[in-house]
Amino acid sequence: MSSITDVLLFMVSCILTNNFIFSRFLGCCPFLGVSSKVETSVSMGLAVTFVMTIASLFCWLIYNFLLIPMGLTYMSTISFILVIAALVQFVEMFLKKSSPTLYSALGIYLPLITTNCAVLGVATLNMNSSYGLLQSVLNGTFSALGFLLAIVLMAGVRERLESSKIPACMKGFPITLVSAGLMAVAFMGFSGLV
Amino acid sequence: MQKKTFRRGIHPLHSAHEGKTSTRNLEIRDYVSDTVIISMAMNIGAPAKPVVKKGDQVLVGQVIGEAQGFMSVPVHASVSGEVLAVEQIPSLGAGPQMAVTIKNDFADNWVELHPLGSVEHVDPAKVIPAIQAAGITGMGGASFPTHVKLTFGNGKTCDTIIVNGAECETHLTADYRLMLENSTRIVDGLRAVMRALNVNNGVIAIEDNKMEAVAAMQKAVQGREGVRVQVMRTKYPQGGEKQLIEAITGRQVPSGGLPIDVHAVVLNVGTCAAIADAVIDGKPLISRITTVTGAVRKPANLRLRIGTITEDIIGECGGYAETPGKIFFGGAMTGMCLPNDQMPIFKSTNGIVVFNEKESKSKDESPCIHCGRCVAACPIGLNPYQIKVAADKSDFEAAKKLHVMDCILCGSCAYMCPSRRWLTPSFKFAKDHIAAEAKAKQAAAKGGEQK
Amino acid sequence: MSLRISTAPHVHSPVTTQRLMLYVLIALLPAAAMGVYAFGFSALLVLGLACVSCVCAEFLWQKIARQPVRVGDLSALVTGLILGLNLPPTAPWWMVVIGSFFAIMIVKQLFGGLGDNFLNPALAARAVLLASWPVHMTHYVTPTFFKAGVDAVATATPLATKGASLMELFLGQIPGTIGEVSKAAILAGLLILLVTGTVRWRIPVILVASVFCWTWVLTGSPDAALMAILSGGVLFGAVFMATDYVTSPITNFAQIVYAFLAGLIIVLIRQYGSYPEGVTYGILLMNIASPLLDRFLPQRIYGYQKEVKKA
Amino acid sequence: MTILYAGLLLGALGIIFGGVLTFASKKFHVEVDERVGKVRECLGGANCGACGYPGCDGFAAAVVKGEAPINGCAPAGEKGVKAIAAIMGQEVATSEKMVARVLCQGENGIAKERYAYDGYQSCATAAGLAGGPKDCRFACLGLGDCMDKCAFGAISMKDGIAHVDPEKCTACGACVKACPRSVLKLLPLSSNVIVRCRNSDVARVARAVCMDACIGCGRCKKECQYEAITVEGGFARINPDKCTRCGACAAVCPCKCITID
Amino acid sequence: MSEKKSLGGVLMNGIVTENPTFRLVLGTCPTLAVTTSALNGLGMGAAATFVLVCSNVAISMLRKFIPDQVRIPAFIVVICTFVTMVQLLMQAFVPALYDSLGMFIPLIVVNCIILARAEAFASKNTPIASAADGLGMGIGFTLALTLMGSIRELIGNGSVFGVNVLGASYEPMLLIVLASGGFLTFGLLLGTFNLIVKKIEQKKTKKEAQAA
Repeated sequence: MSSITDVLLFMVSCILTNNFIFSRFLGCCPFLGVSSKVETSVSMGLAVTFVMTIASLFCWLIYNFLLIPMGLTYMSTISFILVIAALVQFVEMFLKKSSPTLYSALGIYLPLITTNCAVLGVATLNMNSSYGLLQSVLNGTFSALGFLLAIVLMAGVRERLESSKIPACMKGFPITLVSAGLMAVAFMGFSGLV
Repeated sequence: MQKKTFRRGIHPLHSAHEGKTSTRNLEIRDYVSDTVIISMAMNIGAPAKPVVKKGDQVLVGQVIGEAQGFMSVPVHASVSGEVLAVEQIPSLGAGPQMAVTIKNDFADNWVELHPLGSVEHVDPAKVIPAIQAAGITGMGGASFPTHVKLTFGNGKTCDTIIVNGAECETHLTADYRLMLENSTRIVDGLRAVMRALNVNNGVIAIEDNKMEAVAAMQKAVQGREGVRVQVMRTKYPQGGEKQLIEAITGRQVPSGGLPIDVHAVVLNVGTCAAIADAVIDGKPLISRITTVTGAVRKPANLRLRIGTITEDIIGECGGYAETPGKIFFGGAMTGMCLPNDQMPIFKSTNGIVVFNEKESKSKDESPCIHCGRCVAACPIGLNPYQIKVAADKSDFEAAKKLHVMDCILCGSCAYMCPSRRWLTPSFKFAKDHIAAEAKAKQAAAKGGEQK
Repeated sequence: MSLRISTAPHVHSPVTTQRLMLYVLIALLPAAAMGVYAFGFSALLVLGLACVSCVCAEFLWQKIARQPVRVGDLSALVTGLILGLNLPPTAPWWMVVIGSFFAIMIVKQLFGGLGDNFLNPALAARAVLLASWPVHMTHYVTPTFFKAGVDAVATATPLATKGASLMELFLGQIPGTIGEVSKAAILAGLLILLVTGTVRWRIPVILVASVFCWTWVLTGSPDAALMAILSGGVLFGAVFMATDYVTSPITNFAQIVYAFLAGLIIVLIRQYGSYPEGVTYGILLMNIASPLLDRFLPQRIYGYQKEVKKA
Repeated sequence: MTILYAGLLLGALGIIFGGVLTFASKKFHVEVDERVGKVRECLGGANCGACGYPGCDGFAAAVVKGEAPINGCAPAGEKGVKAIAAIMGQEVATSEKMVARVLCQGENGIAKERYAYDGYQSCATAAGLAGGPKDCRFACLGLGDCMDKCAFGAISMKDGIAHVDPEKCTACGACVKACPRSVLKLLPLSSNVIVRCRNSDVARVARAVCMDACIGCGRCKKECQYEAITVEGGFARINPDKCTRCGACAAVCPCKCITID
Repeated sequence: MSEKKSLGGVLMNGIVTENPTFRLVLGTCPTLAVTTSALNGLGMGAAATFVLVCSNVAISMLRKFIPDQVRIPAFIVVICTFVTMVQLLMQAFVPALYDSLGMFIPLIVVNCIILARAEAFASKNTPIASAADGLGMGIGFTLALTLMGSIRELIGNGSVFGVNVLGASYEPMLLIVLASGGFLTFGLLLGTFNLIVKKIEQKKTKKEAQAA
């Protein structure tokens, strides 16, 4: 991760090429559930970015300074989960107290993120591909930005579909999934970009 | 002469010269029928209350309906004769309205008039009361009481008076003929209003498809102080208040505001001529020029007494050329349809257009293909296809957020729509509901205060 | 005397949806004719099959879903023709049929029919076919111009023909999909669309200009940029697919941004991506972003002017 | 031995985070409407986002604020909805079930047509054009303003007249507000003997505009032994409380205006 | 959730009426990612079922002791232990399947189904009922995943459970096995299920109408 171009290339690869939703399938539940309005999607995306960055940092620290020296690498899942749950709880309380406005926009999503596959996914990903500290934090941020891009685009499309005459049996989740499928087809264009 | 105009807009029936060819070059003819039905509710605001009974004899110009409050104007008899009935007649709008039926004795003797003399020396304070007494309302189709438009409240000033000679509606040539045949009357009316509001900047706006009228008005304007003619590009809705003000003064009437908020007043050429009659001769508004065109044998521009029945007018024009499918008052873009040909004309009827069966058949709606023609046409810059989606679901909150209240219902978007979707009527539906809710809330709030 | 009452306005412009689709069909004919002329009978077969199966798909769907059958508005025919022009002349019949059914049934009718889909049906179907059967979709042959005896030489990708001169590229003597081959025919189509007012100039012109500029910026050589415009599907995509009403933004500024970004993505994919042709994905991705563009780049509305100018 | 390390590590992590969290919860304590917590209990608790709200807390807060429907959470199931309804104090329709009734039967062909209308399909628009496409000014115009407004799909249009499906109708009153002619009225479900006309014109005018119009002849009033019927303002009105649904009035009405659902 | 349903009822409830994947639409991440082949689907389903049943039982046994405020972290810890156990078991016995499922085994922890059932059912019912519910839900989930997996494998490379069904001439549609194929298949399946359920209800109401 020496030069700037490496970071840029890594960013493009995380956001576009292997986008968290369209090629890694991580964080689909909130992606399908919350993406009905653009405003809520942006807040959700930002909250996820915030949490994933910090989670990547802490998980990397826990993993490299606690688990490896003690040889307990198989404990990684449970410790990551504990870290994430505690972190989210702490951040939620801190936000609720320090800035209610930010909390009303961002905070209400935090409990939703604890059980979000994306956060744990990125931590496990960092562990599996044994990134350095900087790279794993960057991976956390950029993957979350990929999630933000995907969920905002999806919100734009779903708002557009509100005025469509969708057959009754397809309303709600089915049509969202088909739209996500078509978007994934478009995102395939980026494969091999980096 | 640099031609001015506003942004976007459309060119309706451009290939057929806006449907005006059949009556462009016809002189204005007078026509008086034997019975007239004068409605008491001919303008925006409270209807007048009839003051005559069955059997009374009335003279031309005699007041037969008194104004009810400031936002109302008196109604005058347009013919002399005997009052046959004072009863409810069906109107073009929702409910029936009171009307006075007069049998014409063709004596045409006028009631005693009080002229105020020439417009250049008239006492400014007397002009506006004379306008209200003469029962003058907007002749361009909106029929807003003119005296209300000319009185401004709390500290509002006016620096420009615009006379609307654009006549951008299809099929209508009434204003055009008026400008050709008595242009001096129009300038007199304008001068009277300029004196009343002591404004010295009067602009007469005429579209460039009526160059003969431009020449006539320029001749009439020679030597008159503070008055000029401005040629506009031919485009619909050039005649809209907001479009004229933006084209000539570059200012935009604020959303939800009035023209006076940007120091401008817009009057129709017909209104100015009526003001001149009221000031110079003391005559009330009892007749107006109407274009009768479409599927009639002999289309014409007629000077008709207010209240003449459509059936007689069409008879005067040689009867129907084909079986009529639709008859409407006004132009094809904003015209109101008649249920039958027994309807009398009002002060705002600037045209009677008869469509044959083929022209009246409207194709049914097909789905919106998101082509953006309506967005490109809207002179206000709204997003018609999204507002229609909200209006169809009766979701008036969303419609309000999409600024439906700024829509001037000009019809440009519905004209352009290739899928023939009912855009403009759905906006009127939404606007009426939002206005009704606002009035109900206001009444509730006022009710709350009184309690 | 029973009269009819309808709501204003009582007159309409002569342009109807059906007529617009007819103009698009007419604009497509030169490209289709040149394609058939260049690739012979097989191209005609592919085009015909695509059109027929698209129309059947729409008819079937509307019959099954008991909706009013609107095949008359020719939109299915337009999708079929564009999809056909997007396929190589050697495309197997079953692939064409599957592509057509996917385009009409999944991409368009499932979302509610004409006007409700958010992706261009033909383009989405091409992307799906490219992802499902890459071999068939990139099997390009050099045009034989009906000269007997010259066998069709398969080449890897249309862009690989570095040697072809610009004129050859323009007149369409190079391999490629049926519609993309002859640029002159596409420009003729663009002229028809502009003259009939079916399409506004912004999207095609800016998209091609954007591809030109970005290629110049990234490769540093203007003639490579010129080559980029004249080869592959840029011109065909810009004229016929990016300008599809239903999936492109409406306000002028949004269309400019839409075309500019689409050009950027096309060049990125071509220079760095693993796919030879970026046009499909560039336009598809901008179709996805088009609702956001419409929403955040609206037209200025009358009556919200800040200062009040003097007379 | 590694088991010991694992247990120790887990315990240590648990204690550290527990400590930090309890300290943080004290310092950052913000009081919250306790009903949010209780509603939160009855939900699925999976933060799945299916309700469209950001997680269960978001949905619970929205329910307490009244923005979200109490049956918005699918995983909570039927039992959850009842529990939430109890907490929110919304009594579950204990009073008599009301339903919207259409007080007009002037279908196309029965009510005379004033003009052929082919404009925007909305009753309010048509009512504003020359008094509406039907001669009778009380008639249901059948252009579906109520149908568009009904969120439960209870109203359907059949040959020019609205029909309300009593099962689907939740008496929310949206249709009554939406109708420009106030043809719809909320009546108890049980009182199914209804006078389907509100034409207050005199008999001659009423018959002229509609063959099935009520002319206020009063024959039903005489027939009814329970004095449940009064004739005011030109048409008969049935008092739901006194009416015993015997149907005698319907049999004797000359204009067939009284129907039994 | 406390009224007594027969064990069979609870089981069927999990499979049909409240099928986690097609009715409640929970646990979409593994459903989309893993079902590239029937075997993967089955494997994932089985692993999830195992964890679900064990965690349900464990949680319902501990439900008296876990204080209410801290129940979510406690549930997670319980579920996590079982997930780690499954992870190690699979790594030992079926390494091929473990590699193909890859990152999604640890992700079972955050799989919404397990936490939802734990929260909504297990923490309020007896261990036996919770086990039945866990089993029902697990089987429902496995059936859904296997169905999805087999469809995608059939179209994606012409075979089911590795057995070539569509013959050699069949040119597989590679898209279905890729990411977008997952979304499309799941969406269309969900749509068809809704349609089938609606048709059944319509028939039922029509029958009732005739009967009444």
